[in-house]
Amino acid sequence: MTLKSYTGGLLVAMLIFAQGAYADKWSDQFPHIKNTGDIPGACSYEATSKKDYSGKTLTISTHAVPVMGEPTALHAEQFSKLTGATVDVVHSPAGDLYSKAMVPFQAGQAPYDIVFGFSNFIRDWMQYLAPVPDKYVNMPQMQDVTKAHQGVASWDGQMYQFPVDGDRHYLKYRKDVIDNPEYQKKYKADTGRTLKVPTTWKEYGEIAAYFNGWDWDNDGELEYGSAEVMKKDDLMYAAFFSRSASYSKNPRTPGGFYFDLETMEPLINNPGFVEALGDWVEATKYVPPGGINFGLGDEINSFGGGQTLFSFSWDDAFVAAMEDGSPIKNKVGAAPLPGAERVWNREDGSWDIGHNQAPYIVWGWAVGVAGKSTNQDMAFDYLCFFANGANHRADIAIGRFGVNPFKKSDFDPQIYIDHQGWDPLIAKSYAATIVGMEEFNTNRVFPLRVPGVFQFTSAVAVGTSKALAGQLSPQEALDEVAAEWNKILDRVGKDVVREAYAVGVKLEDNIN
Amino acid sequence: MNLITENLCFKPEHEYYLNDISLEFKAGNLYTLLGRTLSGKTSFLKTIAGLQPVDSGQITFAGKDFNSIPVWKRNVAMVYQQFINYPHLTVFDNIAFPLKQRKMKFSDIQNEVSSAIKKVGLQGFEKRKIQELSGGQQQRVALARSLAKKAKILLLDEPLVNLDYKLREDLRNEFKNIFSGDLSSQSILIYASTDPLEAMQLNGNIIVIDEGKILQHDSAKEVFENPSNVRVAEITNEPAMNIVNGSIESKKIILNKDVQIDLPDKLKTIKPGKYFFGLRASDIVLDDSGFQFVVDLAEISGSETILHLHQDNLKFVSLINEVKNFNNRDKVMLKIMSENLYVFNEKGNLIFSPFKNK
Amino acid sequence: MFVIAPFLWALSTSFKDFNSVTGGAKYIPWLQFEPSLEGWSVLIRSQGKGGVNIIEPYFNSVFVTCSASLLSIIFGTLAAYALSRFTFKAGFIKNNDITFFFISQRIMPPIVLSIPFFLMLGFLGLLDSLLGLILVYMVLLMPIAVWIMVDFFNRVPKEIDETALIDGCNPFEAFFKVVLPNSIPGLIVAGLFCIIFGWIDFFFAFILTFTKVQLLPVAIVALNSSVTPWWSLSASALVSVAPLIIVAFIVERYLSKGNLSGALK
Amino acid sequence: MNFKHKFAFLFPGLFVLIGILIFPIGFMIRLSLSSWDTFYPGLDFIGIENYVRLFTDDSRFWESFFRLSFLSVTTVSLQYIIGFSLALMVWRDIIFKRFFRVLFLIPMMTTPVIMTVIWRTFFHESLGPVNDILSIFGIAPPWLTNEHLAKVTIIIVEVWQWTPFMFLLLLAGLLSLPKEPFLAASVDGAGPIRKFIYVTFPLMAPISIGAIIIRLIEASKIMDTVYVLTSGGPGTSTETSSYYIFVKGLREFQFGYSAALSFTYLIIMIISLTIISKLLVKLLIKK
Repeated sequence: MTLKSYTGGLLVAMLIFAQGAYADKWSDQFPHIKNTGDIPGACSYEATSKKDYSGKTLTISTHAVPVMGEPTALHAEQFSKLTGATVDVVHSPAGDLYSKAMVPFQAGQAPYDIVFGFSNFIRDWMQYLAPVPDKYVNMPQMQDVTKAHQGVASWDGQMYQFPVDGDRHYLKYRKDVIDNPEYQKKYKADTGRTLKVPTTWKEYGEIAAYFNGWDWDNDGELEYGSAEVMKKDDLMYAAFFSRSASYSKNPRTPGGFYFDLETMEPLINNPGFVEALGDWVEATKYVPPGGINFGLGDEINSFGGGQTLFSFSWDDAFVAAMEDGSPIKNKVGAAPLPGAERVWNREDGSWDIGHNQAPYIVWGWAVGVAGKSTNQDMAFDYLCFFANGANHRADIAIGRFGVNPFKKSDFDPQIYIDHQGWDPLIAKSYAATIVGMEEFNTNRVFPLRVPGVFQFTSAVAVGTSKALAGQLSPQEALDEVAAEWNKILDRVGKDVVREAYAVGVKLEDNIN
Repeated sequence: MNLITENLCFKPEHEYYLNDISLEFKAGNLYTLLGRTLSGKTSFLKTIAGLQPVDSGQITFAGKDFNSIPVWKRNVAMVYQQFINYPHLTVFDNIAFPLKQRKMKFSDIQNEVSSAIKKVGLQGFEKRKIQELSGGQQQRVALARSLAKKAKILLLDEPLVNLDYKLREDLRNEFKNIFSGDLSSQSILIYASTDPLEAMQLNGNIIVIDEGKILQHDSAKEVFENPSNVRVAEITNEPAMNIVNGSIESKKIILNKDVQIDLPDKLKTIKPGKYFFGLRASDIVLDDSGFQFVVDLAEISGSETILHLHQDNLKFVSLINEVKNFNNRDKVMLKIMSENLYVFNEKGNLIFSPFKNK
Repeated sequence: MFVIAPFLWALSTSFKDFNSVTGGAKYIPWLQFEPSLEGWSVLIRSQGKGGVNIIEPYFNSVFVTCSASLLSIIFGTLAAYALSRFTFKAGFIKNNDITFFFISQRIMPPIVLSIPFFLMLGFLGLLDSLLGLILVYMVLLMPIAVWIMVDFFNRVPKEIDETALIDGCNPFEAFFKVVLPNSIPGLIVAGLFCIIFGWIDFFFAFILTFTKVQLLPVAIVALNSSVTPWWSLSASALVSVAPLIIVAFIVERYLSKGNLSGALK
Repeated sequence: MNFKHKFAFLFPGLFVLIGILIFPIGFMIRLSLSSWDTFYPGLDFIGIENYVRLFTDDSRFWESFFRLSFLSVTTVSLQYIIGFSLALMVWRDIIFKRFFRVLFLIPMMTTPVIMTVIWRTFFHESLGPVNDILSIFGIAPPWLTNEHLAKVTIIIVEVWQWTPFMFLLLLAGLLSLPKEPFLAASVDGAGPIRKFIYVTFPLMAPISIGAIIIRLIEASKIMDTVYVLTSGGPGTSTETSSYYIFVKGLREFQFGYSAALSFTYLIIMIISLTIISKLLVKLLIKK
């Protein structure tokens, strides 16, 4: 964060939270929380400072800086100052986090007390993780976490990952274009349709294609339709599931989105998914040059840098766009993922006509404490401190931290208006979008969390990228994925996968 | 202090390097090991030095079993045809190296080295690095090092072959002095060479070796005059002796259908039949009364001309003691000095030498 | 131009920030974009402020690379000398096969060895230690040392060693007093290759260390976040290549003096 | 020479190497006969099941292997040609000779993982300089997103990184050539091209073979470049063997299977490299 935004933030904070910020001894010592000062709680600065871990060493494996890596290191430094513990942090690229922890796990070692990863690692990792003790599960800080994110961090009711971040996919769009009356008129005239925030993927495609390849914001550079994660790595399949959810998640047919829970038949090649992949192949025509090789970083740079009209994955691109200094600050909007005008009904084997929308509560950052760690108390205290009220509030304001809202209290639009200078309308739509999908929507899709999850998702990535590259048709590509999934099922064991998948299906079918 | 080898054999792959070599070297003598390239000379020297193993056979030196003594304890010296010195050391250090290795006192080393340097005429070069010397000088250093050691056995493997002509002549003359003067009656000197002339000049014992086998071991004079077989005759002459497969029939020597010469009186005792005839290149002379040959190639070397000739299937090399220009395909008349003919039987062994029967 | 273009690009990028990167390709600071020292400052800031500490990894890298290279050179040179000068035969295995065995260690993709190495070092208690990395790097580097030195020794006349033996040295003395002093160019070349290949390894350094020991490439890759900060990555890439440019000059010096001639043929 | 001392020279290195490697290699073979994966880490025994799968049901591995062969042969040939030309160029006296020699060496000394990230930004289709400059000519090749161009890009990066290696070996070779054959050729009136064909090239043949073999060994491990530039995409069009083994092993954690892949790969590589080197010897030296 630059000095300028500190002062800016400080001024705002002085005005609004005058009493809170004033004379708080912790914010003097830790400028990171200047906006709010210490917020009381079981893991607040005040509470943490009473613990003494001097002489002990805490080791943490986390992501590369800055995303999640920087807050990890920052809070480690603070934690160390407060408790006297030595904290060693090691950073790795996202793709390597899994193996960095898994190799020692499988070899029976616990070199790290705390391992950062993604929420869909839970099934593979949990046998090596220590469950979150009740003490933390029951504290108010945890009760503030949305139900969806408590679910994501838990396995069949037992919490294994400590919630520090919230993730979901939603639609980001350029408000200055969609709401621009001139463009609305022009679009109507050219296409006969209304320019509005898309509610189906078809509309998304039509609008993106229309605004592709010309300079619609008059900055001298060409702009494009959509920025999406299409690079064949560990993230692209998530984008695909976002696009498929509305076509295949039918509230009338519970019992599985990825597989039919009863037969464990892969559903990945049913017409719903094929339709979505067809849309996606179409999308390669309205992404920026090289867009088919975009990773998440590229997506963020592209949308956050004002290059595209739409984007629909994690929060980061939105936060980047709304940060101070961004050329498109307050020119973007958030909305639920587009839906579909029909959804596949696998029981009837036919399409159910009618608008269907299904949010994808995608996996995100998750963190656990190694079961073999000898410092479990300290580790949980650190995580609790990481996510305490003051830190969390400060972290979500910094785009590069990659820490996103996951607490009910985060969905007060006033926070963003006051602390981050967001346009009130944008802040409200943002908060409403998120709270809507996490607290109220009942047709949600959760990430696949089964043993060998990487094999399944990697098969999806291979198949879909073949389709995007034009090597195979969508149907062929997904048939290939389904065949591969069946092989993995045979290898890993159908019953094992079913047992694990049932846990996720319970979340999706809203059974508690 | 004699060096005796008995039945040395070494056959690493398919060919013999050493084939049943039994020899005796007497202290105070010079032996010239004469053979073509790859005939086993170097192998033999390395075996004596202990650098090369043998499959079977025994080496005894001064009554002691030499086989079991490793090379670094044998006290031999060797000079290679390549100019082998220690490139990282100065001339002085090079020569002093073996002496230091023996833990000799430094003052003694200095004396020995300077006397060796004097012998090879390298005074003033002590501080030089090896790369700063010419080839001849480098070989002098190598020689000086082997002299300074005062080894009981001194092995020289074609030490002059890589030098140019003039230098070779000079150094060879010096060698003679060095060896005859200094090398005491205690040492054995074995000198390997491909050059018969050099062997004759050194005038020691000549051991003719070919394909790892000893063909003849005699004094220089004896080897020259009475080569024991065809191969020796070829090896010990430069250019090689002409060997022709012919026959003696009714008082004539028939070399081919045209070249037939009267049987000299000396040879009358030999029965008619098939033989190999040996004729030195210098015994084929230009003479109008001779036979007509076609010149294939004429080389002029110093004051001599070497002619490669043919007549039908007969090929000769002739050495003419004057410089004359010939063109290829010229026709020349040649006379064969039949009284100097050697006669070998069908197995190639000498049955008549012009010298023996003179 | 082709050689240097990426470096110039990296140099230019290292002075950019988010906005100047996302605004399309720009090259010249001040003229086309406002230079920022953000990229470079990451390298010296503390971890808590989003920096990466590269000082300690730098020294670790230098230490591990140099030690592993040195050990590889020592063992590799001895073995290479044996393979070049003596004949070995055990059944159908001969010198060339042994040489190939050494060199073939480089055929193995690192991934093959990562898990077994991990278990082995774990058993020996050498995970996350400099010594463990040195052991592993020896496997990577010894083949290079053997390859270069066998080649080198094959070109040094064996008569030099023979002369040393005749002059009263046993094979060890001959090697140390005569062969080694004359092999310095070869040793330097082999050493440089070892240093280069050790320096640029990422994979083993990544898998086999946790928190105590970090090597430079691992520390730098910690900047390769899901949102890649092009600027700091560029800066650190430049920093990591800097010491090897000195190495490049040493190589060149030997090339020009012709000392390398015998060393690599 | 043959002394018992020879063992004292060879064995330290040999045994250190074997000592460090015997466990990993033995373990790898054992691992390849097990079904060790994420969920069941352990050395059970499933016989040759993994190998059966590999030979009957894994076209992706074989495709990646042939792709690897194509990529490594192409890059190594290019490296050889370019490296040789550069070496010839700075062999003679040109201005700034020493500067160029140093310059040409530097790419080899960069860590591939890091440098490839720079390359990715370099080829970035909307933010990188390559297409920015090419846009002057009105073209914007999809460097990383077209099946074929992505291979080209990988080849470019590999050539950039490793040509210096070839260059160094060949330059050193050139500098050590004897002068006599060149003088002789000049006396015979041979021009530069004939001199190259009849003198330089044959003299360089043994060095060339060594350099090519070593580079083939190294090139066959090509992984970092693929991982960072394209992750094997688009589709599977840039997947190479080691990248595929990496994915199976450290991504999907099918250790048993990836060990079987590795072992098979190792055997194939050793056999094919032996054949290639024999062929090269025949091709370059016998002629």
